[in-house]
Amino acid sequence: MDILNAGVALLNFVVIPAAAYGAQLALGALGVTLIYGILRFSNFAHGDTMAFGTAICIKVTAVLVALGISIYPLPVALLALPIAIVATAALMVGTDRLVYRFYRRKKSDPIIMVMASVGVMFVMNGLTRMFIGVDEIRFDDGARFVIDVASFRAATGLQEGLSLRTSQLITLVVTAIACWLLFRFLNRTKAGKSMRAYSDNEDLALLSGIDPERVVRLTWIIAAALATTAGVLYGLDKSFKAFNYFQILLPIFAAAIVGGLGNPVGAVAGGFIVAFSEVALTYPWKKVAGYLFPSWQPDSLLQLLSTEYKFAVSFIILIVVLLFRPTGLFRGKSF
Amino acid sequence: MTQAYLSASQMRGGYGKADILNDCTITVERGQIAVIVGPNGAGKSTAMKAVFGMLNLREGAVLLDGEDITRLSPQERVRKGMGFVPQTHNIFPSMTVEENLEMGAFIRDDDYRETIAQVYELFPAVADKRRQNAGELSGGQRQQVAVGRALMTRPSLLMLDEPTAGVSPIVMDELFDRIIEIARTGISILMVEQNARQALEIADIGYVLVQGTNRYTDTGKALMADPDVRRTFLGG
Amino acid sequence: MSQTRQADASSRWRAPLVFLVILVLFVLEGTTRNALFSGSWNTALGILNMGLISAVMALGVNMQWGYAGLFNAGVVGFIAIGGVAPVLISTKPVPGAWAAGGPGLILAFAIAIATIWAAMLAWKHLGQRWRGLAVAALLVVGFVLYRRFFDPAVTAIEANNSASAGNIGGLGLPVLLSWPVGALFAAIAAWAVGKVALGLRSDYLAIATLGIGEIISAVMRNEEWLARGVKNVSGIPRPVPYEVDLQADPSFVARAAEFGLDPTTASAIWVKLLYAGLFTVVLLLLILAAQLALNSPWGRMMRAIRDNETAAEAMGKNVTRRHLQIFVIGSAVIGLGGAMMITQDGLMSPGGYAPLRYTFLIWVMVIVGGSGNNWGAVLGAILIWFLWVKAEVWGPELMAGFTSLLPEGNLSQTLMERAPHMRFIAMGLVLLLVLRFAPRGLVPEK
Amino acid sequence: MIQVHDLHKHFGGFRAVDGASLTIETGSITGLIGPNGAGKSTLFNVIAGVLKPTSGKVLMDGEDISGLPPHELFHKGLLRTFQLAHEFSSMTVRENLMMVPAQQSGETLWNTWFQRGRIRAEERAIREKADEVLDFLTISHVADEKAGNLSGGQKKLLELGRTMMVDAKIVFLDEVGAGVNRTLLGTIGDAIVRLNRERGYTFCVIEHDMDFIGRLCDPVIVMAEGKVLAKGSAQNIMENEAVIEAYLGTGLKNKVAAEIEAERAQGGGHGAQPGLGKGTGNGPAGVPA
Amino acid sequence: EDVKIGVSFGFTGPLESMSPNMLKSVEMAAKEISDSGKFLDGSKISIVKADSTCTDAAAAVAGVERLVTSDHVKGIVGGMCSGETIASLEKVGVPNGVVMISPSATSPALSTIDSKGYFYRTSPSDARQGDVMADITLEHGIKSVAVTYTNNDYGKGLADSFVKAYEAKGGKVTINTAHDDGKADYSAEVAALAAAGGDALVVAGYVDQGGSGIVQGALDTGAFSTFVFPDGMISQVLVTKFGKSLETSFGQNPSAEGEGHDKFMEMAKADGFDGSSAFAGETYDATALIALAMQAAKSSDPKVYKDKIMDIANAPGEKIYAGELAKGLELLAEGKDIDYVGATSVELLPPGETAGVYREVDFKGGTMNVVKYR
Ligand SMILES: Nc1ncnc2c1ncn2[C@@H]1O[C@H](COP(=O)(O)OP(=O)(O)OP(=O)(O)O)[C@@H](O)[C@H]1O
Ligand SMILES: Nc1ncnc2c1ncn2[C@@H]1O[C@H](COP(=O)(O)OP(=O)(O)OP(=O)(O)O)[C@@H](O)[C@H]1O
Ligand SMILES: CC(C)C[C@H](N)C(=O)O
Ligand SMILES: [Mg+2]
Ligand SMILES: [Mg+2]
Repeated sequence: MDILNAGVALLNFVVIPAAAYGAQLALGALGVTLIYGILRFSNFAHGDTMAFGTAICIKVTAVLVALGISIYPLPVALLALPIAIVATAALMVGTDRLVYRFYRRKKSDPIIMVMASVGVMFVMNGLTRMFIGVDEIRFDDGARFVIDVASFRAATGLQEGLSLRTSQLITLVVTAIACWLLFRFLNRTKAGKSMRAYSDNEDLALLSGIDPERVVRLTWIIAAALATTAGVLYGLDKSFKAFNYFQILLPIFAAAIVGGLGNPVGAVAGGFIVAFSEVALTYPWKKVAGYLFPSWQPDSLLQLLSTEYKFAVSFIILIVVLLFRPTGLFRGKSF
Repeated sequence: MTQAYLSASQMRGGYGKADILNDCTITVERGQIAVIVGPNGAGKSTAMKAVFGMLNLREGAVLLDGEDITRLSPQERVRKGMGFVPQTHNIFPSMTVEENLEMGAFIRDDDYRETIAQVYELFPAVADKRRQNAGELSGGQRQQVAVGRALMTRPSLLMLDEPTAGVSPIVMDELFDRIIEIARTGISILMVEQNARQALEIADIGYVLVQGTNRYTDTGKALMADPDVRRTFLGG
Repeated sequence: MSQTRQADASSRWRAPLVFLVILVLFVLEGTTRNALFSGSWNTALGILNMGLISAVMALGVNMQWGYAGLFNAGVVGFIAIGGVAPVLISTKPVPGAWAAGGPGLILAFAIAIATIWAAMLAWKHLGQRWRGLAVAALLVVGFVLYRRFFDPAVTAIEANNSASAGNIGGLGLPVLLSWPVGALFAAIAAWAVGKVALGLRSDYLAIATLGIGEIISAVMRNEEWLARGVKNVSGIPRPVPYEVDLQADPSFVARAAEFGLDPTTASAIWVKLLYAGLFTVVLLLLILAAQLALNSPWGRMMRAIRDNETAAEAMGKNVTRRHLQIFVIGSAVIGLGGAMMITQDGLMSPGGYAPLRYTFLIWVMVIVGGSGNNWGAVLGAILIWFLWVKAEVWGPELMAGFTSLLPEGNLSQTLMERAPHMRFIAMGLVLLLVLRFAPRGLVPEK
Repeated sequence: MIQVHDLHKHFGGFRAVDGASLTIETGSITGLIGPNGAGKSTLFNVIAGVLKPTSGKVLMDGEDISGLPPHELFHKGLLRTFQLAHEFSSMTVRENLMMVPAQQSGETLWNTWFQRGRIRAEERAIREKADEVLDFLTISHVADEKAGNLSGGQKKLLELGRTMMVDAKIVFLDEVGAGVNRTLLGTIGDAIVRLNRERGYTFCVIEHDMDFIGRLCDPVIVMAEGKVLAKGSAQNIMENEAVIEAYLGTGLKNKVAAEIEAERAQGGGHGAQPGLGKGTGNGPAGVPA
Repeated sequence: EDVKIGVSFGFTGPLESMSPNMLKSVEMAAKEISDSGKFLDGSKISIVKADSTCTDAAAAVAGVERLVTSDHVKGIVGGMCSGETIASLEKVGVPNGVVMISPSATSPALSTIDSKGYFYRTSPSDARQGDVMADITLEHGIKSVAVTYTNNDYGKGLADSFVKAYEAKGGKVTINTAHDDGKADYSAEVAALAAAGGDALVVAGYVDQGGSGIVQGALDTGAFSTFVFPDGMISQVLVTKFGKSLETSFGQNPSAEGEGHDKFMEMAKADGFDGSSAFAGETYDATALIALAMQAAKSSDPKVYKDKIMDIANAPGEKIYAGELAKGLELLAEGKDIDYVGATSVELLPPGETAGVYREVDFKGGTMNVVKYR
């Protein structure tokens, strides 16, 4: 029984939350990694792209809800998502026209692109807030729980409870589907391969008859789709707040790097590594130890590091990984 | 005489203000092998790039099969049937050998598996590595992949910039044999070579380029026979 | 080829031109009063001073990136470390703090250093099979021992008068001394960081340093014994007189009157001028040293390393050591800037060390200025800082202009309410425009 | 003298160098040939410290140098060129050469501030030296061009030029000839011989141009599939059946041999440079005077 | 005369969602004063804004610098966050002799700064709230708590003073740990708090920042069901967000009962914003104090009116509640003394901060109910 309790406690406080968070990071990191891999720069505007996509999704959701549409127990936002993706993709492609294409044509140093993306970040940051304001917005109108603590306790008679939110489940499922689609696309389809070819050797891609502008457009569209999906899932799970989407950029970058920049598998793995290291390494083992060894009641929390340093922990892991694998776990690129 | 298949005439242009090419003319008939030789830095690669549309020409025109393609972008020229292997950076390093070849067939909609098999037959060393990333290959193996990629296009004009640099003698022989064979099927071939004597040996026409201008133009055999050309450009 | 030549030809005029533009902007800010400029020399000088400090930081980043291609995204961390120096050097000692935990702290740090040293020795000299285990064991034992002394010492120090102190306090020395010390702190940190992370390639190094920057600022926020953490240290001594003292000084008031200024304004301007003088001297010395180094074989070697590490290594250049050298020096300069900033602010508030404001903004300065070019970095820094501050005013003005075109109503009202966010848009637009019209920076590298 | 003992270098499961043992005698110009992918460049990279060996040892004059970083090897007098040119692309061609000499006092920060005079004098000497090398390589007209803008062959020359900036003990040349004009390659060959004779440089040369190998190298080592296949004089090697089958082939021999015969019949007035004028592939190569 | 008053709040940055309502408060007060027609012989108040960003001291100083030296404001409502407030006070306010009244900077450090009489605040120092919170918690029969605080001088100071008081009174703190605002995810924090356990969770954070994230996580995972909320958390938003889940939770925030407060809530409602949002009342009072002091001194010169602030804020005199600024101005014009009560029962203790009246609230029945004042 106590072993079960310990397991449930771990599942409830470590495994499920970290998995959901990891999936959110993974989706974000996929977008970052795709742009890095194919367009060769770290896109600092990605967090704000996520925010923008989510903002659109929220507005559309509001309209749908006003029309009386509901897909309970799923949130209506899922229906609005495709529209938000289209809008965000249009914005991204437009931004590329206005901003990035110029530097690409000039074959500028990647750092110039990075700085341009900082500029885009500032602008989008402002635009999103203009558009939807700075307040926290909840737009999850679906059922909140698949399993909630009280009913779990009642059903099992365990002391520890277990909860699984609908948003967490959706996040995991959608992430899995998105990854599968993306991998298939990149490795099996001609368009996907042409993207990889372009990322490898732009001039040679040209010589093979690949239209670079098409590849770029495709990249932005996919990145926009990933960003919007990631942003909406994150927003459903937590809540929408423009400011937070800038903050999530750092763990996203960390995830993309741990896995190996430019490598989609790495991005996904990286997302989970960052999430699990944040949660698991700062977890106090006192309670679990209490269940496992009832006779031992430790005074201290049995916590490796306090949560103030959780971010530090994930970065330390990152550095250690990089020391042994200088281009990430799954061999990323470095331009 | 009928119009040459490729005719790039009086090309002038370069990378910036200074002109690398000065009144440089290159023509290839259908099914012919044309070879450009010349000292390092003469502008051979530049001329190839100019023909392929990767350089802005200040003067001159490029005609393919009578059609003026001077203003077309490289990828449009690919669709017109031109294939090109650059001198350097001529593979996709993080794609597998097989994917490199597939990329060569990017514009083809038909079944290209047979062509792939032919390429592997030509370069058995590379066939063993088909699942390996091309970036991990040795210098000569890369070169073989690069040529293989261009062959995949099934071009009507194949342009090769030093295809034999770094390949072993046995492979070079194979390669030249193969090039002759290709030319016999009616495909025009334009190549730059530093292994000049072997190349001129099989060339229908040879160009000696010096400082961006045509210095000598003649059949391969004739150039080989010219002692001046031999001494100053072909290494004796 | 000719592109670079063109750049060469125009670059002779680029720097003076940009300088002139900046000068005009500052004069406008100082004299003209309208929707865009404040017409106050006080604000103009205030912006200039922070601009000069940013220029010092940008120089440091430029050394790392522009000379050696090292992507340090942990700038904020080194600024923070440099900022500790004024607190530790110049604030008054906290009575009882040393007695409470000083020896414990020293012992703990000695243990920490000994542990790491022992672990490194073990890693080097033990066989493949055992070293992993041995090092892990050493580290665990060392960590436990370290906490054994560290924790009580910290608790004691933090308990000591926690409302207004709670830290180990300073030495009460002149604050100017803290500038080189700040540089030294940052250099030491950079040395440790560099030893670990410099093997990494560009973007990987960037994210590692980004993490290290975050870790450093997390330490600053959470280790109260050091500099009060989030409780902030205020009232850090100054190298220049206080305005209120000047206002109370009759001879100063008389002087001010000669210039037709009221004592308040005069004192504020005078103090800022003194700061500006100090900062300018530091900046010029740094540029001189940097230029001399850059235009010598040392600079050539660094450029070679930046271009192609493998080849430089094969040509006998010890790339790792050179990277470490420039990383340490660059970080020291950044740390110096951090110390200068805290001295000017008179306040240490670690909650403010946000990567957006420090790391990225400084990077923007370097790139906009023209990486690899010292003058570019300096001019870029002053210009961008000017714009960053003015964007606060210009953004909403822009919005006001826009809404005035709209009919009165809900929309224009909401937009006006959200106008402060135009600050970001304005800043972003300015950045994009500069990058568009000077893609290699305002003053490109030759 | 470089001695390689049972050297292995594996990439994952693939054995790029698979137990190679060989010796490069001091004062020799040793040729290293073999089919594409034989492991020649990999062997170079291991010797030059770019790759760590999986197992085995490299000795230089009896001292174990396996695993030493390249910059230390440089200071021991071991230089190398890269098969794919590694120029410093945003520096001028002259600067590419000037950065090479070791122990420049201007490379110490302190001196750049307080020893300006000494640096200036040193720079003048290094610059002269660099210009000499550029002249020799026929690329002095691009001395102030960015090295990244050079043609493929010019980059190769620059690569070689760097090794001429210092007094080396042993130089590893990885296909300097590929992409270099044959006339110029002849001159380079002369230079190698001169450096070898006059300054006592030891060379180890990878090359696919058998004329070049034949003219310069003794002995020649043949690698195949990561192992040493044969070793001997150039002439022996070219007659070795195994080598012909694995590497040289016979195709061109027939074609070109016929042509050469024809030339001989004509009286061939262009035999000024013996060895280089001979047929490709299997002609016995003369050693230049 | 057009009397300019500066406002320095974090309109962008981590508290950007808190500032708009505070600004509305200022505007409401300013309008009330201007419309009364009695302020300094019919003078009007106009507002000039500066964005302090809340975190970036340098930007805040630059902003306030502009307010003072360029716009020549006569007084400043702000700063908003303690760190930034200290910086602008020391670098601009004191040297230039401009009065700053902060509605929300609550760090105890501000009590000891030598402000030469130029700094006041309408919110109490956090030193006191910890004490009050400890009492309330113990009265609810809660003997052990976990504490989490927002990692800044406010959260840290408050948590520390609470822990000290609570333990002194016999309670047990299982864990006292920070959370950083604006983080992407709080699973780690919730897990740690849950593992440490306790009868209740004290959340010394901001309701629209990490504080809510923590509460959400704790509720979802069933880690805690009872929460103790200090001022940064008490807000209608909390009820909207968590509604019935807070049945057993409680908290307190500085807020006076009575007429003034009710009146302010009404006015805010009429003006279209939520008067109970954090520091809205305090902001109103800060603005009013500046105007009233000017009126009392018959001068808008900060060097003159600064000495009147304590007088008008404290007894003796007629009590002036929120919405009665016209009356206050009139009385002062007549030379009578007033005792400004305002929206938050302002009572200034030396060196110029409110003593702090706190109201205890609970959330029974899915609404926020005031239990009592103390
Ligand atoms: N990083 C790597 N990963 C996997 N295999 C590699 C790697 N580098 C080289 N190889 C393989 O090792 C073998 C030897 O390569 P190497 O470059 O040494 O050949 P080489 O003898 O120099 O050939 P060439 O004459 O074509 O230059 C090749 O088959 C190559 O595919
Ligand atoms: N990207 C470039 N920018 C500027 N100049 C260039 C560029 N590429 C080549 N050049 C210059 O143009 C000239 C001709 O170069 P090109 O590459 O055409 O020579 P090449 O005849 O192919 O020589 P090689 O046999 O060595 O390959 C050279 O002098 C070179 O310096
Ligand atoms: C706006 C407030 C919540 C600020 C907080 N009281 C502080 O002192 O920083
Ligand atoms: Mg070429
Ligand atoms: Mg090789």
